[in-house]
Amino acid sequence: MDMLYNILIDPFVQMVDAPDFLIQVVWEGFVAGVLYALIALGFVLIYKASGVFNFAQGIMVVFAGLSLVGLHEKGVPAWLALILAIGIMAILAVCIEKFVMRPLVGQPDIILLMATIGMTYFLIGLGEVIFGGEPKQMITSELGLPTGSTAFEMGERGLVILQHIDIAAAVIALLMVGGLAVFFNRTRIGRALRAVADDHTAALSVGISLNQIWAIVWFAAGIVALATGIMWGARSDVSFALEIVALKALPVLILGGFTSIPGAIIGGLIIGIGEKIGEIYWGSLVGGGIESWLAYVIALIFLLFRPQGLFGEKIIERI
Amino acid sequence: MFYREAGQYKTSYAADQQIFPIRQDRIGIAVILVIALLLPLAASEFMLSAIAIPFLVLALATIGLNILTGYAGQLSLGTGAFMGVGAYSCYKLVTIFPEVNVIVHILLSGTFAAAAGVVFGLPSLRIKGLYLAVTTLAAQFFLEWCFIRIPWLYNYNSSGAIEVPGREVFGTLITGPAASGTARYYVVLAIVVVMTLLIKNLIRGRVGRQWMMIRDMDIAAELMGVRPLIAKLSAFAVSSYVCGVAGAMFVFFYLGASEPAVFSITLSFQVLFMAIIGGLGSLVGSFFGAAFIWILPILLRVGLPALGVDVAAETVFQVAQMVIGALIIFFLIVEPHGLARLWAIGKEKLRVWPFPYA
Amino acid sequence: MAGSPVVERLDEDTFPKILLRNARVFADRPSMREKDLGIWQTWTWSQVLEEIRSFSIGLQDAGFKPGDRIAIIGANRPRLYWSMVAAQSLGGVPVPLYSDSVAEEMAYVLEHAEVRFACVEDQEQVDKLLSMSELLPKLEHIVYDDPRGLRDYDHTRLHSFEQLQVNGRAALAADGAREKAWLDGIATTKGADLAVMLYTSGTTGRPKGVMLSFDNLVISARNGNAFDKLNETEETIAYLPMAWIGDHVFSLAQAYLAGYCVNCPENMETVLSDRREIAPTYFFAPPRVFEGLLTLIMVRMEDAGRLKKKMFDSFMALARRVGEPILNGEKVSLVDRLLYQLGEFMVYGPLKNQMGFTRLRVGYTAGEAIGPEIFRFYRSLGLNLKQLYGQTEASVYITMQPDGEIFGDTVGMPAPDVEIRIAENGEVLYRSPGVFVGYYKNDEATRTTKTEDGWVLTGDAGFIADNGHLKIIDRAKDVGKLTDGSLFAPKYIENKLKFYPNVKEVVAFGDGRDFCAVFVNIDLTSVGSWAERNNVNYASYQELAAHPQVYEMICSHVDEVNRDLANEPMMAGAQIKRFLVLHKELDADDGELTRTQKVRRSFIADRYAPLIEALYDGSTSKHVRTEVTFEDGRKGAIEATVEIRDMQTYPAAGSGLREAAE
Amino acid sequence: MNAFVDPVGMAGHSGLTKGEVLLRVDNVSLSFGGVKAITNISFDILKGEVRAIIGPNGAGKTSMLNVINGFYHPQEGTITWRGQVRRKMRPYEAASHGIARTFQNVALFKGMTTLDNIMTGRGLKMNKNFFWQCLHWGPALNEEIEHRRKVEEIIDFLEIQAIRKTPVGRLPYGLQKRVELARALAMEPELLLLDEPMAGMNLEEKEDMSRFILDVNQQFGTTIALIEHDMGVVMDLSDRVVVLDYGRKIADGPPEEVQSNQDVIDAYLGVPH
Repeated sequence: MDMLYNILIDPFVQMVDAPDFLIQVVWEGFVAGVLYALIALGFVLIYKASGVFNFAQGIMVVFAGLSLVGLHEKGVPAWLALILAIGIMAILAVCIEKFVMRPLVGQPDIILLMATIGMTYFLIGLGEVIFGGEPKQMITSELGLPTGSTAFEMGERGLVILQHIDIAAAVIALLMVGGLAVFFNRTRIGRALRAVADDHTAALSVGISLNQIWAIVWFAAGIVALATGIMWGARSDVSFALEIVALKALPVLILGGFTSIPGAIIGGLIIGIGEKIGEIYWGSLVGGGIESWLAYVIALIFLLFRPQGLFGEKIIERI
Repeated sequence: MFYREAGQYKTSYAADQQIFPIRQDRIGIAVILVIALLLPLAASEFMLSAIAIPFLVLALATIGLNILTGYAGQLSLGTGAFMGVGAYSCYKLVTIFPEVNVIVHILLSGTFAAAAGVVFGLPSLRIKGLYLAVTTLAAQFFLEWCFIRIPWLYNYNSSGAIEVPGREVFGTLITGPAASGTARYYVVLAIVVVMTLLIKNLIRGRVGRQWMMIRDMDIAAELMGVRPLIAKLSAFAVSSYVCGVAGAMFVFFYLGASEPAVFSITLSFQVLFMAIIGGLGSLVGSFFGAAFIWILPILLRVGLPALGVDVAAETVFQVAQMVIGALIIFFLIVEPHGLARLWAIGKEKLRVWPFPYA
Repeated sequence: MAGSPVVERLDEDTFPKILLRNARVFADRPSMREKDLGIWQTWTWSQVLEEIRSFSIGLQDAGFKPGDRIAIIGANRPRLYWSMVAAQSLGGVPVPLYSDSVAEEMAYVLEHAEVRFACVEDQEQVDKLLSMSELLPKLEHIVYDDPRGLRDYDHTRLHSFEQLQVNGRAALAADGAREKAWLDGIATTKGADLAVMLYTSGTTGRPKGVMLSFDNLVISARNGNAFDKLNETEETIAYLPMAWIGDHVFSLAQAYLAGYCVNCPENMETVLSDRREIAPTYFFAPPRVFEGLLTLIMVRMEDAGRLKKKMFDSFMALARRVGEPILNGEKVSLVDRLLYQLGEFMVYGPLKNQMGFTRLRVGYTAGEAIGPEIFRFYRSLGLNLKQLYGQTEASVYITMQPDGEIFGDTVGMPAPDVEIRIAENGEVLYRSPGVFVGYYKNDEATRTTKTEDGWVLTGDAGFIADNGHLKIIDRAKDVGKLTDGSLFAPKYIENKLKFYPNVKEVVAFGDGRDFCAVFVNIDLTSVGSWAERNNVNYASYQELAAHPQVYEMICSHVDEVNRDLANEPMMAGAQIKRFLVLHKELDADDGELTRTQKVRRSFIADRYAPLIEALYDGSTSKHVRTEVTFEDGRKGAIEATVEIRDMQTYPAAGSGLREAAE
Repeated sequence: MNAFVDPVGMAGHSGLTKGEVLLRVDNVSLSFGGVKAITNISFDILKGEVRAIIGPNGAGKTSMLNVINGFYHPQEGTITWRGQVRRKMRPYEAASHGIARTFQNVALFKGMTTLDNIMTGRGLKMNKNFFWQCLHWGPALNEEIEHRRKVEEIIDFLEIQAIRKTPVGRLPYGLQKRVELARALAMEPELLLLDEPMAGMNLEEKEDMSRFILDVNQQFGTTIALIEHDMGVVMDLSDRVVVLDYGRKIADGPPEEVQSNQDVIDAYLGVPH
């Protein structure tokens, strides 16, 4: 009975007892969710345009952050380092398109997936060779990002502390999504991208080559990765451990669907908040650390009931 | 060129359906087996312990993954965790029943992995492709978490690691730190060869055909009387069993001691690479893939300094990782069906020699 | 014939008796294999005896009597071979027919041979026979091998082979005396009895039934075996028509005498791969098979990588240089021998493997002249390929090439027990124990072919060359003269041209005319592959045949032939002055070729009279319209404008010198 | 008694005799998210007959086959199989009850050879357990060989010996269709559903296929229901024809009768409703 009580009743009692703590947890989850969503956004961009399931998005985040920090360590001013990091992501995008995507065009999904895992290996090695393997401190203040925190009092019941960098992250994420929405809907290239997502031959009629489109998409994903890297790095460190965390984008995508930008955001938030609450209120029952798998299990359970995802339509199988 | 198939006619179905219907192939495989048997005579302890044994074990793990992904078409990213289940089960079995032959434990430990595989394979009935990969990731992270958070699994060892005790078979020490490389090598070789043979048999029979039916066209398979539940779960079970046995061997015959991090997603990816580079749906490819992914970095690590490239050990490791990454992409571009396909093409070329095609 | 010393050595003089011997001596050795249901089903000699015995008894109970004739129609199936010996053991005579002949052709032979029984392969043949039943009042029973589709047929006159065997086994089991009676019946068969009747397809007139006795076949087969030291360990593959004497002797007579194993391919599409699986040690094929194989090899090698092609070419050059000498046991330098060994590993061995000749001990080609280049090619690989010259009327063997005395342009020395003579008009005559009994119901033909004292006119013109070997130049009746008196041997000229892989068929004209001119048929496989490599587009045979570049190619071949002919004093007069490439492939369905793919010269001359006229009236092209039969039996017509080319001729070798001197 | 009457042992195993009702479809309706694919259709298939289902594109023919072998479950109506009403039968259950089919777009197992593809049809008849199979020895080997032999008989029957060991992906379309038929035959079905068996074939291939279909029907007594566009083929092959149009049945009867039916003619000529 104790067991059941601990699982079914006690966590909720705790939530009600300490609403400030609950809000703090939800906020933490929200911020983590924003970062998941940003990574997922990178996935979605590429998946939409080329059908490639980009496992390397995580390492791209790490690589982008490392480039920025690494360049600054070498004495480059922060603003220049930022521009150079963007440049590096552009070069990376072109290289990926030229040496990986183009030769593999038309291959089955699993092969493309494998190629991005190969890219992951390559970039990990490259990053370590250039910047070394140790975690690095993000140059938050040098980039003009806010530090410090604000505490909100919750009447008598306690207080909630919001880190400014987290708020900045949420704002930047919002701007990024808005920017992408404008990019997709208002620009010629953006429309071409959507055309590609629907039909590869249709894109040709827009007058943009597929190769260009892919390079642009990978570049866009690179910029998203850079932003993610900065934010995440500011919260913890810039390290290769991020690469594993980035896999969380997968359950996010399962929830949100592989091609939906709003889906990525909503999925990210559900996962982020869900796993934080789960960890804090239930994790201790089994020794903690359930954050490492809870997201996947949430996705798994979700899949069993809605195999087509949150926004997908029911598939009628045909023969 | 070497093939002289003329005159090799079959007068019975048994002869026609044997694993190596061509005489020259039978000779080739016999030669390879003899070399494998004689290897300890020529090889150093390092070669046996650091190359041959892990190569064979990982080849078996790759075969395990290949059953699931290559033959039954279900993508899995949780191989490492299933190997871990095997390793931890074996460790527990050995400590609980110390008097039982350790090889029995190793073979038994696979059944625990198989059970885990079936549980995490259940979603495969409703989920396909990349979605399924996510559920196997759930297995990976959940099981990895279990290895850390359930102290019973490592006998409440303060280091959180498992230490392999020394065990004898026929009076020879085959596990633990004091066991000789030769002894461990022969045990591993025997298990891997026998299991490969058994799996080959399974694959060329009804069960294997059912897996391939599901892989190639699941709807048609069902309309031909294949029960998806049974076909898919049996693939998960057999695959996980094999991976579990490989995992147990990985710890008992190679590492000697292990911590949860060994069975992380990195190992899953490594085995997946072996399967892909080797060629999905090919047993011989599993060996090629394991050799490629396991032995190449060692060669690079040994080879680069030997070539006079003076670099730090750490850098060599990183360069090796880059090279592997690049080679994976290169291989996917050149031959997405892996080394096994290259092998098949090469063999076909030799069979039709001197003609360019049949 | 009775004087031949071989006859006295005979113990078993009929195939049923030899069967009994083999079942005793070679009991557990394989007698026959058939690729059926995916594997080589094998029957040992003792099993074959059982199969034949039970069928034979079943046949007897179905009303088969001594002296009855049984038609055998179908592809090379073990049961059809067995049915022949089963009939012989009852004193009957098998009459194998070409299974691809149309119903009317078949009806003539069946009626002429007065067959009461027919043993056929499948529904197709049954239907054919039933469709003619009104024409064949004497045909009473039809036995079929494959029951497929025949289930609902009226089975009063129709029996399955299997059913007759079941009946036979039941009869044997019910009555112990049956087996003895059957064996007694076999004991009464004797060498002089009629063994088989083979209808020659004949380039002109109705087919003639060649009657061969057991003695004819048994002695010839025994001599053939002795000549090439064939024994029970040989493997052969039976794929040529059963109605053809060659197959009858190789797959039945010699196999029984030596006790070796005959392998039946799965079906006609798989002959190549089936031969490869079996790898026969003793193999027989008409030249076109060897030509086809060589073309296939060369076409495939054209697609090989440059390095491989170069290696192939250089090893083939080596083989041409030293291959034959090594095969003939002549002296060759050690370096060359070593290189040849390397070539054996790299090229010759694999090639033989591909063709299924790895185990070949003796191979024969006959029926027509084989191109010297083709012949040399196979021999240079180390294959003991030989030529023989034979006829149905001789139970095959007239001349054969002994080991070590192989010449490309002659057909060998007289076979054992065979005498040869050249008549004044150049026609070749022979006398041997294999000489046929006579043509069935055609004494006149028998008289004009076989003299009182046993000499047979071959109908071929030839001479004994300096080395003592026979050289055949043409059909005796086809050899003619140009108006200037020079000798015109059409076949001789045609063969020279046909030896080019690009040329499939040639028809030469010239008898009684001013000069020699030819029709050419290109080889679609070879020229088609050339066209593919050279980006020459074509939609049909017709279009390819008329292509200017193809004409150039044929032109150069004709030119080479002319130079060649100029070097032969007897033939130099008949060089090719004009030629054309025919707009359609000569086809047996249109009656232009015989069923054995031989050119029907007079028919073609008739059919294409306008073209022949154009050849001789100096015009450079001619529009023609030709009726054709399509594969599905529909008729149609094709039209084309055929181009005619003039060729240069060369002075004969001797006279050329003289002219130069003047 | 002819020992070869039933070489593959395929004669019906239902105990029904020729002419009895093997399958009956009663008032079946099927819709996908509001779109009606089949509306209130009834017909029957008699043991031993060749039954054709024809109709213009989108008439619901393939959906009808999918209903019969349990791939779709109709919202209304019943299906009676050998006198018993079937409820929500899964496709693999239909297969084990003796219903086999071929597909409009060839659905062979691309990674396997012709032989293995046909062997898959024997799966339901094989029952040796896992452990024997691992050993591939004793009972498992005998079973494998016994079924290989059956498969070889089918290969022989359909004259595809030359491609026995060719991976099916390399075969031309016409042969792939034949292999698919072979695979369905290997199941020794009581009812064989053929979804456009001659689509995309040339004249010669169509003739061959027609011959094989008739041979199967006659030799093995297999009941056949086929969808086909080529009216000539349908008239030659079938005993009775059902005509569908826009998911409704508009005619049912012998070919010659159906051919002259005004509704059918209108449907084929595209007369608006």
